[in-house]
Amino acid sequence: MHSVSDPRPGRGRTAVRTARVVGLVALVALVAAFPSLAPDSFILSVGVVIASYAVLATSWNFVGGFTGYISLGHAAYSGLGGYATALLILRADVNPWLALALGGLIVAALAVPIGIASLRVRGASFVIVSIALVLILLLVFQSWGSFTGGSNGLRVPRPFGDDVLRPEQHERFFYLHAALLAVLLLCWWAIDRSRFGMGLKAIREDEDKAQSLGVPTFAYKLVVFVVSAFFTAIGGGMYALWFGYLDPIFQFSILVGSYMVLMSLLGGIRSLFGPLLGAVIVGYAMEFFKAQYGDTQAHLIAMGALLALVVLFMPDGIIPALGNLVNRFRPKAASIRELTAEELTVQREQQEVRG
Amino acid sequence: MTASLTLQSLVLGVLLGGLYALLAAGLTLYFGVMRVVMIAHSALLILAAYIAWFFERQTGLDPLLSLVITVPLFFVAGVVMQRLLIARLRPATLTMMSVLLTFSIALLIEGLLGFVFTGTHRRIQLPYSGTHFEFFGASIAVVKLIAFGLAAASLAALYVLLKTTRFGQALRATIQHPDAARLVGINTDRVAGYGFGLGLATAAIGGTALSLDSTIYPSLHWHWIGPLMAIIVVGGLGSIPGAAIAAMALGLSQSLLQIPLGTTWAQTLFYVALFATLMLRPQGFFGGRLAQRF
Amino acid sequence: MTTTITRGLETTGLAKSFGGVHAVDNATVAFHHGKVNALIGPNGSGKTTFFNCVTGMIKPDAGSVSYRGEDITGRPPHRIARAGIGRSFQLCRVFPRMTVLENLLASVRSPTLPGWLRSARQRGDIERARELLMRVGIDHLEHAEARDLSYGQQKLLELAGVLMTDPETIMLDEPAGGVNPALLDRIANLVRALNAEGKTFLIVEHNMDLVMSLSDHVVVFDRGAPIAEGSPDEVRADPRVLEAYLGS
Amino acid sequence: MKNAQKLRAGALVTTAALVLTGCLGTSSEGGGGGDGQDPIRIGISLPLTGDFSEPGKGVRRGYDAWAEYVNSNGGLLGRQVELTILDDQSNADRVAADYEKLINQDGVDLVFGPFSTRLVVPAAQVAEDYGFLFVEPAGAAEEVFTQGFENLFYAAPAVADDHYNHLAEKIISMPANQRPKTAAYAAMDDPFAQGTAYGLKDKLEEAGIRTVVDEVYPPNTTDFGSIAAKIADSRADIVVGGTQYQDAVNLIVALRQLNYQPKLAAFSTAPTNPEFPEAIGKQTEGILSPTGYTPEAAFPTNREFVDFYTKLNGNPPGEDEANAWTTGQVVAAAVEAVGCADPEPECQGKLVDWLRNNEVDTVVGPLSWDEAGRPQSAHLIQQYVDGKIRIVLPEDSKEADFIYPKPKW
Repeated sequence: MHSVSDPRPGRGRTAVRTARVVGLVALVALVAAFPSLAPDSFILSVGVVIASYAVLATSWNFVGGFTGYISLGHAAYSGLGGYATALLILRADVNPWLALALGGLIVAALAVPIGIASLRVRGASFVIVSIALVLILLLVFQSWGSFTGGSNGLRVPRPFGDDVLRPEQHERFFYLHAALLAVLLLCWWAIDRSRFGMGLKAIREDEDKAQSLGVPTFAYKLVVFVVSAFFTAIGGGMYALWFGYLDPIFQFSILVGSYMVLMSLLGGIRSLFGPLLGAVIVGYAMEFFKAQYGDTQAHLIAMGALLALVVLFMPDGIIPALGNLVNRFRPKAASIRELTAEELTVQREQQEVRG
Repeated sequence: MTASLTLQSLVLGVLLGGLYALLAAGLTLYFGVMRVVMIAHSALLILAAYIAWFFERQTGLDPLLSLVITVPLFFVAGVVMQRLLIARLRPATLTMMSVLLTFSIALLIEGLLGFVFTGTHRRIQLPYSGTHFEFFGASIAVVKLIAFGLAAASLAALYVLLKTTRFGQALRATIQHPDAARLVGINTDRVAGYGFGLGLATAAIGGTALSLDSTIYPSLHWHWIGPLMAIIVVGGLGSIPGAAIAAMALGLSQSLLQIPLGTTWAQTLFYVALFATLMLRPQGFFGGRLAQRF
Repeated sequence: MTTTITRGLETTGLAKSFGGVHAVDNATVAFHHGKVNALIGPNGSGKTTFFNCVTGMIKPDAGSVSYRGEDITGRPPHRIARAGIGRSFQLCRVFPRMTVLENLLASVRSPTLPGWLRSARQRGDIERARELLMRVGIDHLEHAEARDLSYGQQKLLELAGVLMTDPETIMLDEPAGGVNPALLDRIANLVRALNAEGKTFLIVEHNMDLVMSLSDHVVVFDRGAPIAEGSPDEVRADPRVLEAYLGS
Repeated sequence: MKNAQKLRAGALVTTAALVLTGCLGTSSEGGGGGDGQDPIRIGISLPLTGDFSEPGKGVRRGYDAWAEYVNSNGGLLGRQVELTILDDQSNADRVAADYEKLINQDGVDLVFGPFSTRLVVPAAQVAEDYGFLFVEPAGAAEEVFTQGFENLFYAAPAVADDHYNHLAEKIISMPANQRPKTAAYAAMDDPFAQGTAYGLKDKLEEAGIRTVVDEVYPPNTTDFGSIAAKIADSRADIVVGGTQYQDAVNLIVALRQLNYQPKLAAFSTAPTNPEFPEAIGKQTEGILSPTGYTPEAAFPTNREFVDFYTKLNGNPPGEDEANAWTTGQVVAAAVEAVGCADPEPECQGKLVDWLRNNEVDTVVGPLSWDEAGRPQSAHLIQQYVDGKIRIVLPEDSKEADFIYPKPKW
């Protein structure tokens, strides 16, 4: 009976592990080869944009995926990261890469009081603060023109010299984004398997319950929130270094934040590669639809409709949904519920015999 | 700052606060009955304003008459939205997922408005748009007064509805303690549906009032949702009187602060108030116990 | 009352009201440490609110809660949990999309920051979790997701999860609710065995048979405050108790 | 199960990436080669949707009309011109991606600029990086020209700060007893709109006209009650609005609601919009506005432009259309003079050099540029006189007399 009801039989585990390694190697190889596969530097620049989306969505998923707290305002942190990096370079003459790291740390420090205000109470306040933050930053960065460049925008100096031509810039930044993404995925994976991660997932599933089991929910949420803000800021700073121009209305945009949510949710917020998958799908779809249908307001409608469909019909995202689909065709995986119902009667009989 | 300018700002603040109060009442009502942060509230507000504008343009009649259409329409839409969409979500993740769902509705409305009417700024041209009268040295525009009157009358009607009718009682019971309300035989699902309908009706009225004296364009709703969310947090999530008081207080302060600080910085007042509230008194300054847990 | 008992969970003048309704009203109770305590009372008598005040889920308006002589009033729930008080929830709450084993591992805390990043699947923890699962009789479901379990199995899982934190005092909110008789027996036996190992129990329950057969000490609540307490027999004989149940 | 999920995710990402490179890559290729028979392909990105879509569409009409005009008159260097217009959705990220695409994938021979200062800078960066000549119809703010772009030229008479130059001269030259003493400024927080108002402010302040109100409001502002209250309270002699369109209408309505009556009122952009008189009604009388273009202008090519455009679209062109047409004229002049139109850096470099050193006759007058691409002329000043908008300044091109003080509104 023991072996019958265990849904994960021991055999095949090594096969899965091997397949996983092969898949990972293939993924890395593909990313490494992308710049040489890309037929022209426009495709390469699209690759950079998608890599940047993947970085931002994965950063978002530190708080979204682990705790289930949906932040619609993560554009605040990417925007702040971009501006912090640019301003450090322009106003303090800091080395670009050092500025990027410092920018991340500054944003992480700012995220502490914001996290305290928004995480002390549950859910709704968090969402409200996340949106409000983007709106207030937009106002501040527009108005405080003497420091931020205001609505004139801010041009970010290039980290590489003028002799590095634009296609070469794209290639370097593609690899930089990919490396950052690898670091993010590694961190996410490490937290996912840790005690900390287990506590966070408990919060996502049932916050009261987690707290009653001794999880210091507020501290856990705050830490992962700050980590998420830090990585988002680095992602934003990296993008700013590549793109070279910051304008508050595009940096502090609710739409950018909601793209991160849509990508993560679509791919699957509980999966390591979910946000990456979502970023590739949404990023590609945006290019595709733009190329196909061009000048309409349809991208907003499509985005709204897609988000609504995912929320209503596929809240777990593509990866788990595919997993379930595959499971359905596997002979081994009978429904656990049926098994347990059957067992319960067995148990009951046993108890009756005993009693 | 001269005395007359102060008085003028006070008058403008009160007129603006009235509209904020009505809209915030709607927003807090959704939260009360369903624990839903309805991001699409302001998008519906703009939709109603567009309907008023379109109505005026097509028929040439006064845009206020469009209320006859929009209020019932929005009420029904609210009930349908609650029944068909919000109620489908799993209770465990309701707060988060409803935010996303209503957010996507907001995007849909914005996108559709842009699609149909383009991004052009629109404004109703009323024969009386510049008309005003003097009030102790301050001047009050007729259109602003009409908007304020509409908001005040609707809020009063909402108050009477909640305080004196059976339905109002059921609604308040549902807001305060849904489990207990179910125990005493209230159909909380239906009440929540009607609560949503009422919320949307406030958006319809607010939108028409807005259209009288303001430019409208599809992405305008982002400009409204921030202040409104701040108001309902300051007022205490789920508390209608709290929302109304906070709306008045913040509307007035914003109007007064605009004199020394300018428009942009005065707008940040809402967000400063929001953060201060969450830091110092997360349950809000006028609200009940609801907010403690959310 | 005996004066030799160790001081366990006590409340003094505890009060909590919601919008004018006094859910808990000046409740002063001392539970017997090391025993099985039961908290009974008619519907709406404030038992669950009392429970939530004690475990920190709700901040009381007035009064204090102390545990083993230490004031724990108003502490957040996780610190109360760490003080040695574990609890279950009315209607049973588990982490639905985590496996049975993970449900238990989620209770493991590391006191130091580097420990946070240690793998959650430490051999020692897994072994202890398996022991507990075996003890409540659901060890064969280790890898199943909790939401796929039957209600009874979830109840057992919840109990195992509470035990994983190794509490001294265990508060159970309606352990018998919605459970079939066979499972009820199993839960009762578990409580007895754990009590024999030194665990204190505080049980909110409607099933009088279970209360009478299981508990050493019974506290009766009505309108937010205790109206009687004593051994099951004493309480059964108390006219005020009958009046509370019938009169309200 | 979890491992298997990760595996599947990896596989999916891989496939998706392959599809990505595949599909987007094959969409279109070629162009580029110039053997005299191929059309000259010109790439443009415009905000056809989103916040700047209205003027964006105007610019598009101008470009389309220009291309049709050129093609019906024998083309450029004997080759037809073909426009590839992409929609940047009023978004800076997109506008850069669009020019990246036009240059690399669509292989266009030339590029024209987009609309709005906010989009010009990121777009100019891309063109600069690939060595393309970048003539733009709408990036008048000073910031555009201080970025060190070497290939950029603005195809209009004057940068934003100089729009009110003629008005400033007129005011300063008034006799002391008539001259206004105080001024109120309200400007949208937008590099262009703000630039126009502040250009005038700097000049008037220098001449001793005191600034009593200086308000900047965010682009999304719809409630002008408080700003108007401040202006009305200051009783400033003149009011100047650095506006686009709707904000000017709102501000005027709000000022009228407060019964504020200035001696002079000037607003940028809005009064030249054909819808403006409808929105304001009879109260337009005396309102001033700078304009870079008027269909009535007597410049050599203008008559032809107005006739051709009106025949095509049924109504005379506005400023956006004219600026687009001007862009086309400027680039065409360079192409004809240098004799090449291909994406090679050599050709683009020659085009840039030619424009740097020559004057071009356009529908907005003869244009020449300084080393940063700033045009060296000034805007005309128009005023509503008897319900119609007419040129009142400078004196030598006026259609009607300058009215001062302004009648009540």
